Amino acid sequence: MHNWGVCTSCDHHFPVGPRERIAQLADGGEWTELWGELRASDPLRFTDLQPYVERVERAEASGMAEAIVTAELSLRGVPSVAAVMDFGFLGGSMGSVVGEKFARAAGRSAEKGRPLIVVTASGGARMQEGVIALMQMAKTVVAVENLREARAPLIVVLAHPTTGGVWASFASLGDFTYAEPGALIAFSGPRVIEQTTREKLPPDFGLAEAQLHNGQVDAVVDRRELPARIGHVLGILDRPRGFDPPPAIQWAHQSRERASRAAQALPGLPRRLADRLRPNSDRRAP
Amino acid sequence: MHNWGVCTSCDHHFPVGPRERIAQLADGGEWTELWGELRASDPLRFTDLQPYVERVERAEASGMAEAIVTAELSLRGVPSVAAVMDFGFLGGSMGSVVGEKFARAAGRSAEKGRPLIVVTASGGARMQEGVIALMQMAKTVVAVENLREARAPLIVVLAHPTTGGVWASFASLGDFTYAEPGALIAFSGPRVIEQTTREKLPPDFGLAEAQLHNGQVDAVVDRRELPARIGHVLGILDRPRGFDPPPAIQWAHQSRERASRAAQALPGLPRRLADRLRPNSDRRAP
Amino acid sequence: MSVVRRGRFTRKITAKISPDRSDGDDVWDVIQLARHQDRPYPLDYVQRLMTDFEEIHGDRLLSDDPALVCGVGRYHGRPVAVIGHQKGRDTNERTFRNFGMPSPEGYRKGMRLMELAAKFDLDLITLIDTPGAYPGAGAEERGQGGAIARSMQAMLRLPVPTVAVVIGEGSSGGALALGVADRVVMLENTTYSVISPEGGSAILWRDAGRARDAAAAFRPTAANCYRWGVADAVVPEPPGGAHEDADEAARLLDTYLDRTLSELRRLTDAERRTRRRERFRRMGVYREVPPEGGAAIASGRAGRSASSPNDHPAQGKRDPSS
Amino acid sequence: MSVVRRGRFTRKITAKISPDRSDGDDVWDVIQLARHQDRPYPLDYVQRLMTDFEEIHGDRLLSDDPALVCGVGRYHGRPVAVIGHQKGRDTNERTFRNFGMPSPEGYRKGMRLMELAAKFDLDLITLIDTPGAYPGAGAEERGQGGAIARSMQAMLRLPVPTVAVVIGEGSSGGALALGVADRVVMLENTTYSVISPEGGSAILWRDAGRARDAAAAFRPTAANCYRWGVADAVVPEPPGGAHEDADEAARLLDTYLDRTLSELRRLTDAERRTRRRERFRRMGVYREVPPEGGAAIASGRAGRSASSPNDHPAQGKRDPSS
Ligand SMILES: [Zn+2]
Ligand SMILES: [Zn+2]
Repeated sequence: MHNWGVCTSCDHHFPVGPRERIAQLADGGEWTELWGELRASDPLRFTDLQPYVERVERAEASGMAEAIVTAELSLRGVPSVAAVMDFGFLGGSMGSVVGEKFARAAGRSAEKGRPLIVVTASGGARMQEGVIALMQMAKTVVAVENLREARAPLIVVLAHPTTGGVWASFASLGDFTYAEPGALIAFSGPRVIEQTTREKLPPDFGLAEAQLHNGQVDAVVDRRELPARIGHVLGILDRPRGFDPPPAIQWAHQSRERASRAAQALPGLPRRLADRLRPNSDRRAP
Repeated sequence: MHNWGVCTSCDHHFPVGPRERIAQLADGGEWTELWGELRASDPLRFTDLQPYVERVERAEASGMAEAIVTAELSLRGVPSVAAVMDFGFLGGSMGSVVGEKFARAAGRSAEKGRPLIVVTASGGARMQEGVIALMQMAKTVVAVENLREARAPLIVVLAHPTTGGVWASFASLGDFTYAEPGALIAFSGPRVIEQTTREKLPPDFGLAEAQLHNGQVDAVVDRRELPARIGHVLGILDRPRGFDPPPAIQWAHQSRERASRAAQALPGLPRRLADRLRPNSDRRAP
Repeated sequence: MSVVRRGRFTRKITAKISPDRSDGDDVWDVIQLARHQDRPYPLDYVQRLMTDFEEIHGDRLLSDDPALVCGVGRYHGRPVAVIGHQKGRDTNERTFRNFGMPSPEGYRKGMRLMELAAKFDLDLITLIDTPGAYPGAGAEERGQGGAIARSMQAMLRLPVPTVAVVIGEGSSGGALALGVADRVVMLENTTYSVISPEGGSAILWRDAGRARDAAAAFRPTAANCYRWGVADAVVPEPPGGAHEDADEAARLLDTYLDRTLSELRRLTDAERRTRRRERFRRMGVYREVPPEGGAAIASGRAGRSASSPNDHPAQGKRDPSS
Repeated sequence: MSVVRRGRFTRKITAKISPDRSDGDDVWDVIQLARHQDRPYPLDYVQRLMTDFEEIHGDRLLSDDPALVCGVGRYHGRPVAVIGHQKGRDTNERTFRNFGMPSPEGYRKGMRLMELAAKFDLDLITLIDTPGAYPGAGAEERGQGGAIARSMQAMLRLPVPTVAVVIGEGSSGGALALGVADRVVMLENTTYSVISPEGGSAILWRDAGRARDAAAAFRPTAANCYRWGVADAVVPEPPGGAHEDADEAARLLDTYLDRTLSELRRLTDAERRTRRRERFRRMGVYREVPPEGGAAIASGRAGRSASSPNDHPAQGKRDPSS
């Protein structure tokens, strides 16, 4: 996809399909799909404005298998597992297939001691699977516990939108959590909140930038920088193999001024926040 | 002391000495002091407007040993250890003796599997012992960890005032935390905050009632009700001895209305909060 | 089959549960019963089941949330921890309780109680009855999603026996946050659902007025949740419903709770944690189609797991239609 | 004695440390050096000591606190976790960083990093440089006291090797919240104190202008803290102070840190935790007077504990004057 699905003029992040997304993350664009054979079932024989089975069939007919694609890949040289959601498949809703594929991906990560890279884009639980969809939230949290015990990193990238049961389960539990610019991140969406509480919401309600301010994500990261950023983190967490590599401390024999300026410019320094904070402010939620 | 040191007209809670306090808590007013032989030292040879040794000597001359009294007692039938601070001794400041006696009390609790009942009243760390006083904060947190591993309950009662390093260490770590009405509870006192930030503080800043609202304490409890309240909690936490006592479910064969009203009146229902909360409010810190 | 049976609980759990509440009117009736304003709420059960109870307050972070009642009590001579959604009965209390819709502070208070449960080896009982977590801008800013996720995580990590009881309506992640327990049980006239029928109506029918249709589609009754393996047991209510006789409702729940906690206590901490995780790991119904040009994948997923005697047919099963 | 010596570190720690900085002017000089605005701050050390660094943001509860920098980095080929008070160098950054005075959200972000350190087995390095935790009404309402207490608790529970380094001024509980480590070390021209001299002046002298007198009374220099057993080692700074040569200051710290972390890694998780607790359990100087009519109590408290080779004469000692 042209420019990674980011507008060359205004940097708007357009939706990107899961396979393109994985190709963006994978070294050389090469990756292997896992568990592509899992398909939605219809345990409730559910019908709203149309039968669930027809919704699924139509979505599958367009070439998508389900709302999540799982894969093995190498990211900046680190063998990894990825689980990438697809908002195009029934709004990226989490039903049994999403829960099972996420759990299997986490299991593979735990078993092989490899990082799990997750990209979320979801309207929440798949309502057509009823309470069984709700249970997928708990199932994915079990999977996160498996990762923790195996000491496998969980990197979460929140794409637009990440809401409902996905945000209230594994998407909130990353070791490192990045959000794409402008992504809506919320448990209850703006419409539900306005209808329930008659609150007038601020224009940036729930957006990635506001959620950074709210302490809910580690950084807002441009899509084109994601592989480098994730690769950077994975490189840091990588255990030494065999014996310690030579120290090779990067002694910066530079002037104090240069060194200081360089330090200020380290990745992750939340410069943008500065504008939002009052001098000497004793901050609380806005 | 008359009426437990509480004004019979307006319920104001006057300061109460640690020995009276322990006698109030102890069954039959009987208790045994522990480690009364510990006395302050002067590691820094400290002098401000007068030498530290003279301050200590004058305080000791008035009959007090140190800013904390530790004891063994029985509280509503439960053998317990108590550590009660004395604001009258150098502002209840925490120096080496307070830290050591607290740690020994916790050690006794842990060893015997008995609850530790703590009543705090302190201006913070004892500045005249310098950084060694600061370290007592960490020392008391170690003691709380000992209690946790021994599964010994830590009940904290916050009396007026509980500030500085005491609030920022063991006083914040109780399993159950009660505050006396009107007690000031803060890390930084109002004067320091107003001088540093030029903030105008609300009249109830840091008071027990406000800290209940802030989620920092479990309840504000009248001093005269403390033994019953603490005894109630200890009774609940007490493990069954030998074999299970007969179930004896209190089947309340009362009308639904009565039962419902009775439930509303259970201890701990934070009725007072109701007045502060707006209808349907999505609460945040005031 | 005309009676919901469940292993050793069969004797007690023989209430007049229609096994086929798929009819829309029946489902709607249950929803009304589950929401009946005279139904016992957590403090009503506590009053009847516990000889003592001490509520805790505050998350030690920001506030106290009256929508979640948390405390320790004495149950059959043992100390237990209780967390419940408290809706409030009259207008004042409903407002005070925010209609049983917790804010993040509520779940964080609950996690604080879970720490006490771990320290003091207290069995944990959760009582679920909520239209959902509170949907407010402030709640979102203070991490509602993360609070629910971490509440589930905390329940999974607990070493102690845990039982979740749906006592009214259990809607959405706001309910499930307290539902990741060793045993999940529902009272006879209760519901457990991915969303309230009104919410489902607005979203799926794009029409706030189709709640009955949504209810008939979700079919979130206790009997159905039992059939789907989401509930381990259904506890009968007195004739007419729990609101007709709170004492009897509590007594019926007591029979189940006491026996189940005793049973769970026979396991080790590690066994309980492992089985709890396996229970939720198995949840889901899906198909596995043969990969292109390959053979059907059929190994391993179907049927019961040997490690858990409480396995459900609907858990981890490939759908028969696949 | 003219040189501070410390077991195996003696070789490296032979800087020009006056062992007797009890003179008020000398103490005041150190305080000025510790606060020098050109001193290296945590990110300056990170830049020099780590080959990579990734900062984390936010406490997942409420906000992100720029006064505390938290992140993971690569140090001598291994992953480590770093938490540091970041004061800010120019006016804008100082305001942004709130002068290195953390809010509760800062300590809670730090505890989140500690969870990562435990999960990934990362050595933890804390870099202490603060006038204290932020004294604000909002900070109090959001639990400043509890945040500091729980930060200490979290450090005590960590299984991984932990080293706390005072790199500037370490004042009050706001500093100690990051100081409950396996090893506590101070750079040569730094201070560690129960309160800032200005604060002590206002409280003890009831006069904001007696800061020099307070400094002379607290004597909070590295050399004194070492003597009192509060610091395990003093790391020399370049001639004139760390602000004169940040590279050399980092190199000197590196020598200590690398060796100490290697040494700590040789212990088991349980040994580290036990010794860490014992280290702080022993802190304090007091007298034990004979109980009335009884004999002097003299057993057990004096001298070194056999279980810790890094015991200090001043820890757990009865004062000679008793
Ligand atoms: Zn554009
Ligand atoms: Zn009065």
